[in-house]
Amino acid sequence: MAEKTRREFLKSGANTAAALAVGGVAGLAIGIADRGKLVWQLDPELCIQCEKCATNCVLPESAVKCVHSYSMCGYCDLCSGYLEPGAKSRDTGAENQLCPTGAIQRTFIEDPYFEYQIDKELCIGCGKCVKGCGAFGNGSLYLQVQHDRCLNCNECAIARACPAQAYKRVPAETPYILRGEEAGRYAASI
Amino acid sequence: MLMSRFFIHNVFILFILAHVVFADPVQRFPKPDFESGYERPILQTPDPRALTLEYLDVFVLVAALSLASYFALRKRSRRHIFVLMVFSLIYFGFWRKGCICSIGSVQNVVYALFSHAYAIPLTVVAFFAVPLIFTLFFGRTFCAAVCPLGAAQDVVVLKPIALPGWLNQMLGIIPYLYLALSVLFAATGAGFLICRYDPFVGFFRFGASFNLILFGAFMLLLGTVVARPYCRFLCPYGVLLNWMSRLSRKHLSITPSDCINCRLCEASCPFDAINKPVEAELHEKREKSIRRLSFYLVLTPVIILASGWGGSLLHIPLSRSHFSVRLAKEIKLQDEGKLRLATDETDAFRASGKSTSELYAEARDIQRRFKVGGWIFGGFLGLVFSLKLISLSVFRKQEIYEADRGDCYSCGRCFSYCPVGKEGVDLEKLKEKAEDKAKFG
Amino acid sequence: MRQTKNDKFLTVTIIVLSLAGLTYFGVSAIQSDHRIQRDNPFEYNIDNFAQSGASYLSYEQVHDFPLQADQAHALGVDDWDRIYVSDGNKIDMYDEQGRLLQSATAAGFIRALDVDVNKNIYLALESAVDVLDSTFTRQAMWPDLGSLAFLTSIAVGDTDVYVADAGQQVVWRYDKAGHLLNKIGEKDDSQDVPGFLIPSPYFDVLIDSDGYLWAVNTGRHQFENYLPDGSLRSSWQKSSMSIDGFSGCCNPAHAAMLPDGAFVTSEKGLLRIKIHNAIGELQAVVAMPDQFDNDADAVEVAVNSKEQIIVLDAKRQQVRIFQKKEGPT
Amino acid sequence: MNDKKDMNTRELFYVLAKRAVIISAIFASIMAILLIANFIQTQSVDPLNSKALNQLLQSLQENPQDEVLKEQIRALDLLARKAYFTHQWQIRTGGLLLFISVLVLLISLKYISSLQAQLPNFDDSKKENPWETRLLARRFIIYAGLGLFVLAFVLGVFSRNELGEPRKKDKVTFATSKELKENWPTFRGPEGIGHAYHTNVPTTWNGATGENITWKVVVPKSGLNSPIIWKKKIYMAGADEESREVYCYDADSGDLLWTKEVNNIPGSPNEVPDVTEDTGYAAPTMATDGERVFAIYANGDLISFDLEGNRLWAKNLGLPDNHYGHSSSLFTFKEKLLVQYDTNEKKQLFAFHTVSGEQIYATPRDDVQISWASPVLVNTGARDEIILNSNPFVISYNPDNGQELWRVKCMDAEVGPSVAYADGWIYAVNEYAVLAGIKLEGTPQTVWEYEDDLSEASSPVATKDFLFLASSYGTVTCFDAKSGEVYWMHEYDEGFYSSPIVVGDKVFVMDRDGVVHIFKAAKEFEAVADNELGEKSDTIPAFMHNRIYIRGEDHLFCIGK
Repeated sequence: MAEKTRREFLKSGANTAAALAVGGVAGLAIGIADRGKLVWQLDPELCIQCEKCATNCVLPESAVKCVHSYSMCGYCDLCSGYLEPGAKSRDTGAENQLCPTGAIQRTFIEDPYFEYQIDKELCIGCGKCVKGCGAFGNGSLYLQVQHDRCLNCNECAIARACPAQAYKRVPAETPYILRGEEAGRYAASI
Repeated sequence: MLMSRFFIHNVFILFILAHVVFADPVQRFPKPDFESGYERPILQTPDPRALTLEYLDVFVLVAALSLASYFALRKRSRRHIFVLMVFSLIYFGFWRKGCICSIGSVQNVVYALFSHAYAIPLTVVAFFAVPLIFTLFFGRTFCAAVCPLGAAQDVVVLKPIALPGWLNQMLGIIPYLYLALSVLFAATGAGFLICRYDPFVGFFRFGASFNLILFGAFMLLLGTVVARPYCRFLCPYGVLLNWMSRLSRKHLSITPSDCINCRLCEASCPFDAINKPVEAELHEKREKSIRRLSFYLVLTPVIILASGWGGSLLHIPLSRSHFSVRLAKEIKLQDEGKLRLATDETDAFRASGKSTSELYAEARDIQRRFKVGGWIFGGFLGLVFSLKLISLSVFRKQEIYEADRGDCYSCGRCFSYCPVGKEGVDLEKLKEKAEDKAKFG
Repeated sequence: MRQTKNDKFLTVTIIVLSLAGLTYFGVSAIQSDHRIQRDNPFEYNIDNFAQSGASYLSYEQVHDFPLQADQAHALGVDDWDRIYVSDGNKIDMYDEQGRLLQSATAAGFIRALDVDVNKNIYLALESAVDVLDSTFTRQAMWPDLGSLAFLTSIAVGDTDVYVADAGQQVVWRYDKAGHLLNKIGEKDDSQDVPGFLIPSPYFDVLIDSDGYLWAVNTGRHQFENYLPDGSLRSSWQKSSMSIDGFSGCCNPAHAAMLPDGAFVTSEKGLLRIKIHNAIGELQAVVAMPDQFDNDADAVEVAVNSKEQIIVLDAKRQQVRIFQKKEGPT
Repeated sequence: MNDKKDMNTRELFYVLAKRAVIISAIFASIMAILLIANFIQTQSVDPLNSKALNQLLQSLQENPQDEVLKEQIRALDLLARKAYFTHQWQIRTGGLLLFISVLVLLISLKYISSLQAQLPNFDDSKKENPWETRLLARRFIIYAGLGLFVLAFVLGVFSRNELGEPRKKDKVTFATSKELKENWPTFRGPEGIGHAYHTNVPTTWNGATGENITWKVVVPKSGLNSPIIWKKKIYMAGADEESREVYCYDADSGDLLWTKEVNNIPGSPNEVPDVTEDTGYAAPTMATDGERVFAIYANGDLISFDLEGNRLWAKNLGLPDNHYGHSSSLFTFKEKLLVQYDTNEKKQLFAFHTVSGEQIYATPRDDVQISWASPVLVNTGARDEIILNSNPFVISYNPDNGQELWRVKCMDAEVGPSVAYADGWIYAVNEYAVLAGIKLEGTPQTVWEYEDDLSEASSPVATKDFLFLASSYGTVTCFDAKSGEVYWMHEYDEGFYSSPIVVGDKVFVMDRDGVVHIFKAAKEFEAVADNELGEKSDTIPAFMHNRIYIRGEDHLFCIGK
């Protein structure tokens, strides 16, 4: 009987100690924890348009897509994000289009302005237009993780493959790293 | 029109002032005037899943754990556990795509403790700690019906075979190795190994790399004959759960009252987690047993030191898994002319304008961390091996059929085999058992 | 429920399969450790264009000197070949060898500058013009052009001062006393004025030897020549990714003029400096893209009395001086 | 009755389940195979980057007006895109179908096995003996542990740390100044001041007849750099327009111990630098710190090897804009490699870490003109100084941090000769400038100047009392080192590019024809001997092992026993 009580006592002591250990680790973690949520995002300033966003996402169709900052766009006729570098004419013919999936739509607004819109259904996030726009234009086209598609994996497969280490975890309240006037949307809330 | 532009311009200046950054002039350059009254479209930025839903996940976790514990300890119903398990598989697996799960959360916690740059979300801490706490009270009910990885394997168990005891014991070491390695990687910032090689997450998401799908398919196929291979021989979180479960206040028992040693449950556990009665007699001289045990006890510090040293030896090959170390290596080889090709990584680095000495310093610091971590990693494994040897040298008498507190997943399969009721042997039930066939295996 | 009959066979099979799997994943893991440069199937390749035109290269760099300026932006050369470089709010004057002669501070970020024959320095700030005399003391501060203005260039003639405003896409004409005379370049179909199309903050103005204004309509890749009253005299236009034209959305980013009326042009995107004659034909290439850093911005250019091309390379924090190669090219 | 009906339904369900198993298994396998095939297909053909399409686009570049071609491209592009999106759809649908069929298969199998469930049979013969199990388990765990340990050991011991061990500044080993003086580590000998400490050397030889020539070997690639020697090894560089090499010779036998190609250097330009006959592609002399050797070439390639020829690091300093070709030799100081890198674009004194190649400092020298002289180390007793000769300043730097210590304005034109040093005095010279005697004590300043028979390439050499200057006109002048008074002037037939070296009480100087003139270092001119090499040479002889090593136009000569 005495032995049994002693064992019981030891056991309950060990149990308490384990509970304290778990609680301690959890407490330490809570001490540095964020009440919010973190999501993956690509910093366009670091992006080198290597195409790995298009091929390294766990989804068969990448969660990274091109976005367009309309406030930065020059609405050019000769758009280096839309047209092949050597394009001889500026029409929408496939031979002139830079985008491999034809995801950029070109609409005439008024002379000499054209609007460029990304069809997200078609965009695969390869970043070819981003490079073109960044080289010659204002850099209004850039890549961003689309959070309606992103599964927010604990270890993002693209982040691991990113040669420029441009991916980081950002708070879910400001889930995009935007350019131009659109960036003000978050700036105002900070 | 003019007004709106004026406004925008000012918003910009405000933005720049607020950030005090040297903004690219392009960023704040005014846009063209449109005479046709063209309105600029608004950039669509779909929001991520709401934070409240993340807290809902924690709530579901707690609720599922409570139910699982209730079903296993009170209700003693495999059927209920099974239904809850399927729910968890659908919710945490296919709905939440297996991310974040408690298994992976170990790394988040370690990473947060070792890296100042990472603020771990509270929900992740909950996913790490809550199952451990529940296990401390009720045993591994998390494994039984909450973990989506366990559930995915549990539903494919068809014709489980018993593995030889020694193999079971030996493979049981792997989770310790995996846990130690994952913690080392997370602590040094080299990545999340557990997530990287999670075999089932590819199915949950309907997408992963080819190799990962292959690995997952292999694990599931294997799982039809070797029940829950991941849980038993890989799962690093299972190590922690095992420890907690051994110390748990309450635990599932095969029989609701006293065991009558009827042997009916003997082969009911597909996970070899039922301790069978063992005769008290020794097969060798008592002195020999004691000598062996003391030998292992004395050897323990030696083993720990030796394997600690072995672990520290590994710091160079292991550190190569870290991005910066690899990059530093490539930059160095390039500078030495041994690597002719530039990679995207080296190009990106050279364009970043960071100095090589900075990179080398960072890489060396990571190598140093791996060295210190290697000692701890090796020492831990040495301790695990020693304790395993010691536990295999201690002989304890066992009189009844009993679930192994560490290894039992509280799945409740054994319940239906036990003819004993709460009030002792139930002859009616015994008869029923003999005639009827178990439905949930 | 447990089957034990074929256990042994199964066990062996499982072990063999597991080992095979382990080897496979081990091998693929080791293979992935050796990183090789993969082809990027979506590569945006302009190397061909970057290399074209080497045969026209007939200038060489003869001198350079370093600047201690991390915000170098505007460049100017006076008739005595002294070089003016802005650094944020600061304006520095150097001799040809790069010795710092004098400095002064302006009232704001200097976006462009020009120096007249009396050594007065006209500084275009964000939305106003600041005038310093030859002793670097402020003479006048012209009225602000408002928050919509975004000045990018200034050209000072004998009587007129032209200021390019990329924000409002016009050129302002002032007299030397700072009186605003008129604005030039608003779209006017009746006078065939196409209107400036300035998609990015690069918009340069020049004054030719006859005193007429040349403005670079970057969005149209066009050089336009205006009478003081704002009517279009002439223009020429060249859009092309290849060497003989201007590439991308808006180029040339900067321009300067040689005494014979030829244009020295500096482009962004494909960083190159070329010389086009007065009617737009390519005459020479001064510098090719490989002579600039990869991620540099378009460089500001100026011409001195020896017809050397002065280049402000902000990325390298240098002033670089190019000169026509001697002998047959 | 009821039971019977129950049985029948059961059997019916059993059969149904069995069929469901077969059908779903077949369906699942087909789906799996299709998915794998789809995967392999996209691995081999990328619809978004099709070769055919790229070819068509290429040909459109050549015929931009071809409308038919355009139509073809558009059609093919549409097809490719359709293929791509069909593929995406196939993956999604196939995956879902596979999942459903596996689900059906599982449920049916479970159902069947639940019908077949049996009571356990107790076959005690197969029961494991717990005792034996433990024995085996212990054994295998020990094996596994040892196996892991061996694996870790092998992996750990055999993996090289590419980054090198952490650099500890005080741990870098290099030769002491005493060791350096026992060898011939740089241009113009130890410290670069033209003093040889091995004085017992032959004074007569003839390269043509072989008199007193121990050995003579052909050097593969030419170079105007002079041999440097560490212990028993001689190092030289050679280069032509296409390639660059480093040679290591055995001092006793003249055997070529190793040759190393200098290639694969990041940033190394494809362009061939401008050089003249007087410099060539490998004019600068190498340097060694007793552990490593260093070489630099006309295209800016800088490379380091250990003494056995293992490459340590390399970099390119940028193609020098140098109208004669880069010729300043290298110099080592403690753990630093000093490079005077004067180009028309930029003049700099670099210090690189000898072990890692990392830049330690780069001191701009923008207020001087490009120079072809080499650094000289001066120890004034109080401190070490590195002295560079250039137009218009002779500048002294602290070799530890690259800070300027002092400067004297005395030079002009395109400076070739390096300075001489002895007894607290610096002597700088250049043709079309002056010969300046600079006293270092206090504020360094020019004490005397001399303006005739100046040298354009040959550097002067000084002793405590004398200063010797050889010119390209063939004159050798001896001055009083402290006053600048001319003691004597002797005229030879051929001019000098090579520099005089003081060897004990004698001075050796080689003219452009390869004739080494030996005379006494004395107030009066006293010729000792004139020895022909048998070929032209402009390099500096090296004095060691009681021998003289001279690199001629084509050969390396070893003179002496």
